[in-house]
Amino acid sequence: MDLQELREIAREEKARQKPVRVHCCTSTGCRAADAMGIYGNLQAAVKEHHLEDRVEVIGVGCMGFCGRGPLVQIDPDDLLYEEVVPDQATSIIEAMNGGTAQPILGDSQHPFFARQTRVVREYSGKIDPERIEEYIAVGGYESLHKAIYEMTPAAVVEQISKSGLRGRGGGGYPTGLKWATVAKMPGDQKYIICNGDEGDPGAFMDRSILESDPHLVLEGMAIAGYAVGANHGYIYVRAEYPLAIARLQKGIQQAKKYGLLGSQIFDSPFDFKIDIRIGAGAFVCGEETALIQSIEGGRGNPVPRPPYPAEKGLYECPTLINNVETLANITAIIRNGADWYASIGTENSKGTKIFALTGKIRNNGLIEVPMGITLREIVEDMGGGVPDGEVKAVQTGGPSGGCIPKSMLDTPVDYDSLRQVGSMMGSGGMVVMDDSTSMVGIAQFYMEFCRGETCGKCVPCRTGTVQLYAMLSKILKRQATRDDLAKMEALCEMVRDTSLCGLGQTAPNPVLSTLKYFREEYEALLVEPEYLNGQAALHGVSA
Amino acid sequence: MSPTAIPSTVESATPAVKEKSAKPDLRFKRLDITMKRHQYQPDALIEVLHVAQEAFGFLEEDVLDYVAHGLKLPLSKVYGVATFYHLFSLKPSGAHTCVVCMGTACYVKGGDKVLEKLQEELGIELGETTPDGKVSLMAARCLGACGIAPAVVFDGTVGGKLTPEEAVAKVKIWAGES
Amino acid sequence: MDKIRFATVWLAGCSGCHMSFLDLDEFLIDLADLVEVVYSPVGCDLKDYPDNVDVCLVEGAIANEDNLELIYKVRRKTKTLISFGDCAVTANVPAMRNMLRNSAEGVLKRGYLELADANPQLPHAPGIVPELIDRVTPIHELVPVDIFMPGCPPSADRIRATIEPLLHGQQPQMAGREMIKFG
Amino acid sequence: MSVKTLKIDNQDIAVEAGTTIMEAAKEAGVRIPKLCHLEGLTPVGACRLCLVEIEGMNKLLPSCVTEVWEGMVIHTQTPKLQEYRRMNVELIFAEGNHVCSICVANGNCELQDVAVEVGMDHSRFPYRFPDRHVDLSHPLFGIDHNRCILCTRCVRVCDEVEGAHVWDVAQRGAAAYIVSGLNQPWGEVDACTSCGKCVDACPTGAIFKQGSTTGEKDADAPKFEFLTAAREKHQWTR
Repeated sequence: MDLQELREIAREEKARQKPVRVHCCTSTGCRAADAMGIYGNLQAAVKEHHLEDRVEVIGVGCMGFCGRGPLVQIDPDDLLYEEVVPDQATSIIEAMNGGTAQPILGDSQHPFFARQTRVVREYSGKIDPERIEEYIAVGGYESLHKAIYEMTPAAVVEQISKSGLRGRGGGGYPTGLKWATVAKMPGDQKYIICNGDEGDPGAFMDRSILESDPHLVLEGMAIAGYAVGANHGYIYVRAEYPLAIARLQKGIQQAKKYGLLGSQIFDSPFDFKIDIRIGAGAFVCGEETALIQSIEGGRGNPVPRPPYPAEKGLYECPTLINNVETLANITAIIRNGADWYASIGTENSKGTKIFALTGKIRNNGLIEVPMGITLREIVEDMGGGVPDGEVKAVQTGGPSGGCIPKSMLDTPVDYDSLRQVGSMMGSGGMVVMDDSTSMVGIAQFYMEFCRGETCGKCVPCRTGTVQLYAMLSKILKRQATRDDLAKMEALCEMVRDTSLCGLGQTAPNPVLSTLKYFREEYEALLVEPEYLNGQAALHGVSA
Repeated sequence: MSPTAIPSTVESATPAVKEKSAKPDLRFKRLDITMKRHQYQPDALIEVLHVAQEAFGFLEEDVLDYVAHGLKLPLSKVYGVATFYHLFSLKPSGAHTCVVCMGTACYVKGGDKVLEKLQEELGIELGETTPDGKVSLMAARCLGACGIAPAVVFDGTVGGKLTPEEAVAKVKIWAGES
Repeated sequence: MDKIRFATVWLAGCSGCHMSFLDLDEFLIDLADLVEVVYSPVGCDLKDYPDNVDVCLVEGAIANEDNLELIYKVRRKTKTLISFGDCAVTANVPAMRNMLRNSAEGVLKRGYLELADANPQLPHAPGIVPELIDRVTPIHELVPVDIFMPGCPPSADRIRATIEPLLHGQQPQMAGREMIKFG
Repeated sequence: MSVKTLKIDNQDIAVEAGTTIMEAAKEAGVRIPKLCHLEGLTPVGACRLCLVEIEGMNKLLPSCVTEVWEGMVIHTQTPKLQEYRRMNVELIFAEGNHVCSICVANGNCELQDVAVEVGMDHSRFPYRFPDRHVDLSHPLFGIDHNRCILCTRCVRVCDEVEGAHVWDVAQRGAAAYIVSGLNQPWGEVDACTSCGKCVDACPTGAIFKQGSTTGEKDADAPKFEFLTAAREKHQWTR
């Protein structure tokens, strides 16, 4: 395979494609509402109306507007049908011959779409994720070729550094710096790990990327491999994402067949193979050292850093670990240059970020927005606000993040601003809460999560989360006193400062942030100690 | 789960393995193929357990024992790994499974109420199977199907935007089966 | 100066701490000069816990309704409340029944039915035998405690080192192996 | 051999490069509390008692696994550390069923010692009274999970020194426990050589010799430093 051949595949594919493309979402969310039935009926209808020469039906990845799914979109007319049911498929096709389509015609110019800047999700919902040719037709694997033939590994690292890209998995560590560290490490054997263990409840960006455009991630991994001198990559995906796994498997096979993965990629001396590792249900494995333990076949117990994986990671070799979304940004940066990328976003947070906008919000789904956009723009303009009642708070960062109150909706969404208000970017879950949501209840919900997901290795996280959960329950049962609240705050700080890994260090965040902004809700639940009541009432203390 | 030692573990493990040598069990064959594909490397443990779980439905002690022998791993290590991950089950599950998503989006939209109602209807707690062995009730941390919250997976099929009553109706169909 | 109003209370415990208190031997004589014992199973006949107690040693965990009523009263009427011994500080052996589910019912069944030699029957004497509460707790889970004196039992030396400073208006130093080792 | 100079609690000290903070502190005569670490075994940094403050860093670092660097200024006894350590020990006590008065290790228990060291005279966190199991199936030894603090010293000593790997950790989080074999009774695990190393390594009364009663256990934790030295340096006397 050389560049000519790659472009030939692209040309053939473009020639093969029909003028009218009916995109039917086949992602997990829409499948739950029988998207596959719609897909089948659309194909049958095209056949029935003898439109095969002009129209093709494509099963695509996520279009983003999951709350109104299943979605069907027609190019080039840019018609968007929402909440389609299988029976309506025929009418959609008939509408092309002048009929009237039954399903709701959505507004593709709605701010939900119009306000997005699509870098990672540029082709999500536009191409068939199960055919590499469609990816190649939109310029796929050209970045890999460019990196190998027009750039030195050091130049690739420099571009990534200059782009200002930061890790999209939560921490926001500068990606270029990570790459540079691994590139500089001595040793012949290095590894790339793509972290697809998206475990934050309420977040599904990575699933969507893997389901919609798997080659984007595979190509990003290969470029990373070239840049840091690794020839073996692992992609660790949650078992809860079977469709993503299937599409990755297919993608790897197809790329291997074309010589885009494997030995001597583009007839160069660069080899790169990718293996899939499937998680087995452990949130803590999103933590990089735990993930490495898991790939090595062990319990997902984090280990103290340093040494960082960049020095001593998988099988004790220098290892680059990046999140799915981070790696999905790479091809665009190589294609368009670091300066182009750095022009999007803010001073310290470059580029775009995908958020899963969910909870009590009118338009829920996936959005990709430039960093620096305010929460208000996301929630009110794009999300259309809360269906009934008022926005109370927006939770970002999942179990590691915090709740940002309504009064702070003008906070720009970037790594530093979110941290300043006591939350964090996290992987991109954004859950909107309305007046009816109890913030103490939310804090308890997240603590229940952390209590269930702690690996149990270190004391503060294993036992602290249990105690914190019990304290929150006591408050909710109206049995806690002012002393209990003070004790809980002290324990939050202790767990945050002494836990071994990120899970424990951030587990108290939802409590601390709700205490900071919604303390009155906690205080309203407190009671006077019983002995002051003057009578010994029977008590039902429980741990 | 509290530490419980089952005295019969070893005895119960051995006959199954022996039986296997007498009459080849295709499921063990699958394990062999998987282990061979990974060159019997100990780091393939989780991959092999995935296959074992799929082939046997749950991880019986004789299966764990078999895997430990194949990959040359200590028994306690295999047990430790098998019990660390939520997706591996050491108990057989019911004929039907009902997995309630307890992700944040589902929680905010009433996933907790759905779960409560299901527990009430089935008379079991989370992680348990009805006494007749028909339905296992489980929770998922997040299915990543937040757009259609609250979501429940009925035997592998995702149902979205469910009310507690709708969820119970789905389960009742199973209960009626004989 | 008025004498210090001193009390000791015996809740759910084996009375070993009180026995250790009696091991203070000749210091008890000095003590008697400095304090007025206003309530104590080993030093006073009063049946009602009086008002305005300065120092009270409380032995034992809270295991039944009488314990609960008394500890609330003690807390309201006492300046310096000392958790006296491991049962008061950790709930110790009396709390081992908490490991059973439905611990109150469970421990009675175990003790009076399963292990009975003859005439297995549950004790039932309302108003005479106090009802067990379901979770045995250390004292500080229910009321604020001023000084913790662990030990099973605390040695006479430890008891003396704890209460002697109090008699002179000072705070004891509850630190180090001699003072706070459990068990 | 390169040397690093550093300061521990205002005391200047020079140690070999590659030394951990804990080893350096030992040389300087500074005691840092610990439970999961045992000389001679791979450190895991799990108990978090040995965390120390380092000037210029906002994170607390575990001294058992952190190697010293030039010019490091370490504080091992700040009020914050003391408070966190005390809470940590309280959490451990509240987690299991630690009834010192009836324990074989009473008087010779590292958990009890650490409690005294951090000044813990009571636990502010409610005891959880878990329902845990005692396994007396082994002819010589017993394991009482009520007293286990999951330091994994037994797991490591059995794997790294004895090479039998009888023990591992099963389940996770609060449900985690030390498991023998395939969750078999200890006495039925073929791999066990009855060497008793786990008894010596156990910091509490969780693993003990059968027949010993309250206060009779006398573990020999320093033995493993000696054993590893014996193997590496061929010095068989202590």
